[in-house]
Amino acid sequence: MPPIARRLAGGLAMPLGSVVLAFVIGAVIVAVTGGNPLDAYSGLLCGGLGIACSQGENPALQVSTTIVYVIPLITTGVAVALPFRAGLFNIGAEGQLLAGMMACTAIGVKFSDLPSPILLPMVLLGGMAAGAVWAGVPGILKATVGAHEVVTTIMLNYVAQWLLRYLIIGGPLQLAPGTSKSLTIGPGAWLARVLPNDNSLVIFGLPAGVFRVHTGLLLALVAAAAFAFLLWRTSLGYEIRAVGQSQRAARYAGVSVARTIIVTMLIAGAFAGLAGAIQIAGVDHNLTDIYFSDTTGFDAIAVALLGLGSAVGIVLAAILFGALHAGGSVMQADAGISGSLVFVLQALILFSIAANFIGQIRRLIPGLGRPAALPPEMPPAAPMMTEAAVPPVEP
Amino acid sequence: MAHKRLKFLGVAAAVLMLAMACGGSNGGGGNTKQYKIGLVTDIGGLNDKSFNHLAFVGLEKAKADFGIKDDVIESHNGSEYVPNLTNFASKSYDLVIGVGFLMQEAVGTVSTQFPNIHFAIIDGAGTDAKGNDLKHTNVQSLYFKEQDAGAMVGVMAGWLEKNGKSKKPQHVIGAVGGVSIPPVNHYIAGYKWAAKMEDPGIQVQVGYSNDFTDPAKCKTVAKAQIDQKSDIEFQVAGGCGLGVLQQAGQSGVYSIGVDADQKDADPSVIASALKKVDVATYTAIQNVVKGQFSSGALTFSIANDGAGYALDNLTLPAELKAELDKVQKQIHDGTLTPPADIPA
Amino acid sequence: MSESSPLAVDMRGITKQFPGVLANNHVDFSVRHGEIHALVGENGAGKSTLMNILYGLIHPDSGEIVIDGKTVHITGPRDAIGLGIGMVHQHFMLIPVFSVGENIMLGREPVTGPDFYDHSHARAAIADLTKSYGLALDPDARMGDLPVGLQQRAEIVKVLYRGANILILDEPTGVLTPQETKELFVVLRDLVKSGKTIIFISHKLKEVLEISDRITVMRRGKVVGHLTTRETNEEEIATLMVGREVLLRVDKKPAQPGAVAMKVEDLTASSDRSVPALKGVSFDLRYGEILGIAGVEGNGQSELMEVLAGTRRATGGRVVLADRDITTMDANTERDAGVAFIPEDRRGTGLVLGFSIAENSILGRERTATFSWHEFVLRLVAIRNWAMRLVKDYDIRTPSIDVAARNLSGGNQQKVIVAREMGSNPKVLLAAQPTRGVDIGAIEFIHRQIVKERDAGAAVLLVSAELDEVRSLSDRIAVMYEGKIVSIEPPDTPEERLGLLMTGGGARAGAA
Amino acid sequence: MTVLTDILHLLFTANLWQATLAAAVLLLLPALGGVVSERSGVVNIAMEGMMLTGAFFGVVADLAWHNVWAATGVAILAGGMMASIHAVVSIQFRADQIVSGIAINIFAGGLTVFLVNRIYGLQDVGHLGQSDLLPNLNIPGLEQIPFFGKVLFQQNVVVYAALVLLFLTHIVLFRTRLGLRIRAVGEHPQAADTAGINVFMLRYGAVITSGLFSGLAGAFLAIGISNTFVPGMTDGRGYIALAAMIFGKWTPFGAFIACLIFGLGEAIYANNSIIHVSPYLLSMLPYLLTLIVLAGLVGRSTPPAADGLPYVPGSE
Repeated sequence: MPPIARRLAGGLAMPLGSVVLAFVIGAVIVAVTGGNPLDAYSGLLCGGLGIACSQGENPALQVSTTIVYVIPLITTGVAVALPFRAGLFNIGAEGQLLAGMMACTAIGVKFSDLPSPILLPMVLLGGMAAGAVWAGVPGILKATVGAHEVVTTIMLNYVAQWLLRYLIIGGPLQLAPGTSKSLTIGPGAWLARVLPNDNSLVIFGLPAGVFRVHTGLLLALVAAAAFAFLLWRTSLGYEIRAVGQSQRAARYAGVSVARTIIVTMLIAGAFAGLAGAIQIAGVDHNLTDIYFSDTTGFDAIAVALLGLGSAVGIVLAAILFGALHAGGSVMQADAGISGSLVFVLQALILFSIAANFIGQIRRLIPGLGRPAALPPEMPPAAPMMTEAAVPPVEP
Repeated sequence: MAHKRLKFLGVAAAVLMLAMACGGSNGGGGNTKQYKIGLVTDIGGLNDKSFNHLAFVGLEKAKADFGIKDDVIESHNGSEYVPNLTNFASKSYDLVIGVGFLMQEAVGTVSTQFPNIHFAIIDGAGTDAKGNDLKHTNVQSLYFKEQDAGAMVGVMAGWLEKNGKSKKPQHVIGAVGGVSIPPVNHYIAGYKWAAKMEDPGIQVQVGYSNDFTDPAKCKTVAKAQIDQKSDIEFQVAGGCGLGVLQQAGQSGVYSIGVDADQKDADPSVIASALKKVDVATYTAIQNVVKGQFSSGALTFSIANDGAGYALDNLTLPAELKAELDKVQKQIHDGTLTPPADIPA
Repeated sequence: MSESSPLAVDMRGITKQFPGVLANNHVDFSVRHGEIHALVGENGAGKSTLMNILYGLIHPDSGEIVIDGKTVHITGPRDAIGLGIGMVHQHFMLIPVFSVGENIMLGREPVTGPDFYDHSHARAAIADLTKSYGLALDPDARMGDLPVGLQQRAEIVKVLYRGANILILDEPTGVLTPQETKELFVVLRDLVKSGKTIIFISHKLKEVLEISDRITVMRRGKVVGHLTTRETNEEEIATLMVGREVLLRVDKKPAQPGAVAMKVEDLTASSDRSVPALKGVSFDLRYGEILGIAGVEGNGQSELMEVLAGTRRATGGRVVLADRDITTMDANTERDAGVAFIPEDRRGTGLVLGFSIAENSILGRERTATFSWHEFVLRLVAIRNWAMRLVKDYDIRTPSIDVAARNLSGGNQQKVIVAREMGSNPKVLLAAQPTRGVDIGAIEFIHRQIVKERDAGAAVLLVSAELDEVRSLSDRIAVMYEGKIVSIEPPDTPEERLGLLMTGGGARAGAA
Repeated sequence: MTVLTDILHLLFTANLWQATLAAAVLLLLPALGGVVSERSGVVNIAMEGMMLTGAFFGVVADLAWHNVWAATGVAILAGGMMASIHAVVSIQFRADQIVSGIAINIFAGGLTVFLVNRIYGLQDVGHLGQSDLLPNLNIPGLEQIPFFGKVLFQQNVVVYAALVLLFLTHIVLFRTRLGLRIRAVGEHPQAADTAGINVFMLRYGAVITSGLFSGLAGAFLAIGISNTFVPGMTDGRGYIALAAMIFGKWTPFGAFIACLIFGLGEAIYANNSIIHVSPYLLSMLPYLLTLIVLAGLVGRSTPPAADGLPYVPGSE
């Protein structure tokens, strides 16, 4: 046990320290601009985790809200982290997520009469397929003509955003002229909620309907587990990692780099598409204009980075970012400090992790002990996306 | 409204001092019950130079007048609407205001869950997923007849074109909308309708920027219209539309602002179509404070001075002024009814 | 040239600690004016670190550097250049997409106008230098298009252009043909005559004995011997380097060649730059023999190995493996057919450096039934057992099989590859540069393993740039020149003849 | 088919190309910055954030001083400041440059809104008068040339500046000693270091230059094209610029051509009041076009060899 504990502590020290450091700098920014950091952070804590609520917030509600935000972050986080392992930078999780939403809605509307056991898998798989297509195009272009995936995925994000607008404003999914939303998907396509969606029932002092946590949470956790299993326990995952670390070595060993790149992007897109489908099937049940402003797929990049590309890390990072997201609103309501502070904090966390400020600080203060020695040729940030930072294959 | 509040020596000083000025605590109320009002903006945020901003202006005025406790949450993306509204509702606020058409379904959902909490929504109603008004007894819909305001500025534009009093009169005017959604199209409908009424041969170009925040986008759309001979440009695109006003100024043609009085935005602004969201917000709060909350639609129009126009950087010919007064009276009386949908 | 001090370079008590390694441990090193001083030692002995310190690329933790009698502080290469020190690195510091002229001028570019790079001035300066030292170069050629010999020449000109009086050459002969090496030595002697001082880093003892005046031997970060070349011999240096008596010859029984394992017929292929690299190669490789391929690097050996291993597409010809045409097979299928491949670039292509030893031990075999169920789910226990067996059998020095390959020494890295490729009992073993950059201890071990593999009946095809290695291991030697096999020779062919063949000399005679 | 004829008709109007150039320049400046930064070996996807910061501080300064040139200077410096964060984090601390870039973008987006809230309270950011804006400038004489006069010589002063910077960047990168060294550092930092070139200093300089360029683009956006700051007003242009830079194979003129494609898309879209097709489908055009070009015509793009790799002295 002790070695595991030590490894866990060692693995958590950097991200945790980075989070703490970011909050300290954030506090300075708040204080310098005349706010009260304590008020700000107690608002964040309450809104994010339901702890220390001073203004009558319902802790259970806050936790529920956070979880609803966390669910798509986990799944899209995986969609960014997996290509990272193959050395690909998927900025397109957003577009893939939207593609998943569009497909899920289209199927759910078209076949709205089908019973749940048939329709629910259909919309989820349809969402995954659409996400896979949206990510597969950059994958194929990368593998065949070498088009840079950063460019192609950015382009496809825009295409997805405009397609979404087209579909629900004037396009085939539009509910009625003058609206900017789609029809509702059939009830058979709805993911069940954890608590009954029944407003006459009072739970934790509030009507049960306000607790929007849905069973998509399980799907998201399964997705994270599937990601870990794929990466560490399968030959495909092994090849993905090999390609990510050294395309040449992988090629010399007989791994088809092109095929691996395409398959990786397809799977990643399926994860992002699943996130979109879960969001529609679990929360909204229709496609609306609120997704014009969606940023889940971009937040997912930060989640994947903070989570150091591991499944457990991604779940923890998604919880942190979901909590920050939910907390920002409460902070503004309670402390009058703009919720935008949350983005500043997110950025500071990323800086801190990327630059390994914690490692530098530890090196400066001898009492804290030397950080794990890195060979001189390795930059400190390099292990982020490699095995070094992640527990090796379990025996 | 003057915007020359900042006369500080440097940027840093400005940051510090104003920030400190804002850092003060909320003013306390008297011994009577202090009402709690929560405002949730849509994704435009408070500095949207449009209805979110105006809603806040109304909120501030109400605070000054009634000593209410006011709290604001800016939504950063659409998936926050429900949680942000729920936040205030679950804390038993006396009135929860949702700003914007985009929040209709969210208000519908949350108002169903909290039947004892009062809600108000700007530009919409609490709806179900199909867009049907749920007609909850705890929801007040604050509607605007944007077409009334649009019609007034449309009269101006049409009259100026017909009489050759615009800058480059060729019987062509333009309107730049943000996204093609009802509140935007209402304005344009009234504008086009009234312009045609004044100048039947007029051509009205209607374009969309697909954006509410990026002035550059609206600017290119406006420029394209001006290049197609339009010489009066009506912006209906919030912060993005500021680019329309500016392009008009640079091209030496007239422009018309929207929502608030935008005469400061550019000298080319000859008028603004007003949608008095501040008045609506204030009214909704006042109703709650005075125990007069009523559900259903409250429509702000020329008839109740909730919509109208402001004259800006142009001295109007007397004939035009007379024409405006005449049309305003007719709309007020109901003898003229501007359409809600853009006429062909 | 001031001759006030007898010493050009005097480094005293240099110590440099890297995380986990004491790279230089109180090293004293001195070089006299106008001598060729060899610095020898195994890989990782600290030679490069010491020279990088002298050149200002690394800062020592302690110690003192005296140049021409003056104590100096070298904070970067600029200081070193200012002191007349120039370095030709083992891995050339050349930019392939730049022209030869730009590469030479870099850092001291002639300019005209405000800051414009002055091409004509650059050409003139290079013409001057090449004239005075007899080192011809085309300043407008693209560096990446030149053969390595000329690239090295450009490196030397680059150093001379900076006015260097003290030249450090790090493993300069590693990539050269015997003829090119001879030419280099002529150049070096000329440079010494014109007053330059040369520090020559090498682990090739014959060359050291041939060219140097004095020798400093390093082992594990320490200086273990100062020798005068005339008074020493190969065995003494080798013993100092390794710390024990070493066997420089490979002990092996005569080969027992069997049936033809692999038949190569008129094989052609192109290089990465789409230039024909193989121009009709034919040979038979038999079970139970080692066929060595001698040749100057860049004459098609790499491409030949890659085509045979399935990582490069042939443009013509045939490869037959025991009646199976494998010409168009990919690497994966070839592996399944029993062909193992030790690629020449250990760090780039042989290993995934970030992977653990266990993970590297199945590279390319992750979908075999031994290591995965249904080609998909990895059998982790089987993988670990396999890796532990390899570590034991092949004497890989590591605390655990979970250590990343990156953190192993070069020799142990190579052993991981050798173990992986031999561990599966291949029918045909393709070994490209199997001991490059590996210390003597590991070389010995790897050589013994290759012979063992042969004795077990495998067919071994060996490519090496080290003529010694080819001669001592091979049962037959095929000489490659310009994409063709020009001759197949017995193992006891004199070095001179092989050298001639390798440079096209004997081929004309043979073809005629 | 009428849609196509509408578009074809537009293509022959000077107005369209005038708008195209103006829209392209807004992308060109950050793209040029990206070229300089990446040529020195530092991946830069933070142009979006640098631009936004420039836009914000440009407006704040202009409102305070009513001096557009000083405000432009502030905007440029603000972009440079953001860039220097990227430089410190990715050069000094050797952080993953993509992570750092993303963090800059999130940081700039959050900080500007936060500061708008703090400085202007919940009031609107004020508007600037015409005299406080970067002026449009018609070049006397040249503006009279049919067609080209309108396209090239009736533009904002920043457009001319950007075109000058385009040529300047090309000349500096490919004709001067400084450019040779920048490229050397981006291709092979060890080689440059051993030649006595200060790798860190050049990389710092290049990254900060990218911030200065992006800051100028921010100024153009906020106090040239518009006259106020709107949160999020850069609207993803930094990312498009990044795409343009890669599309243009890390060369100034290649990036310019890519920017023109995006600019043309925007200019065609701007005519949606006379082109009768869903504006949303029309909006997709430049992005789809880019994908098609990447798939078919341009193909593999190779970045500078050491792009994205932190330099560790003494390593190989």
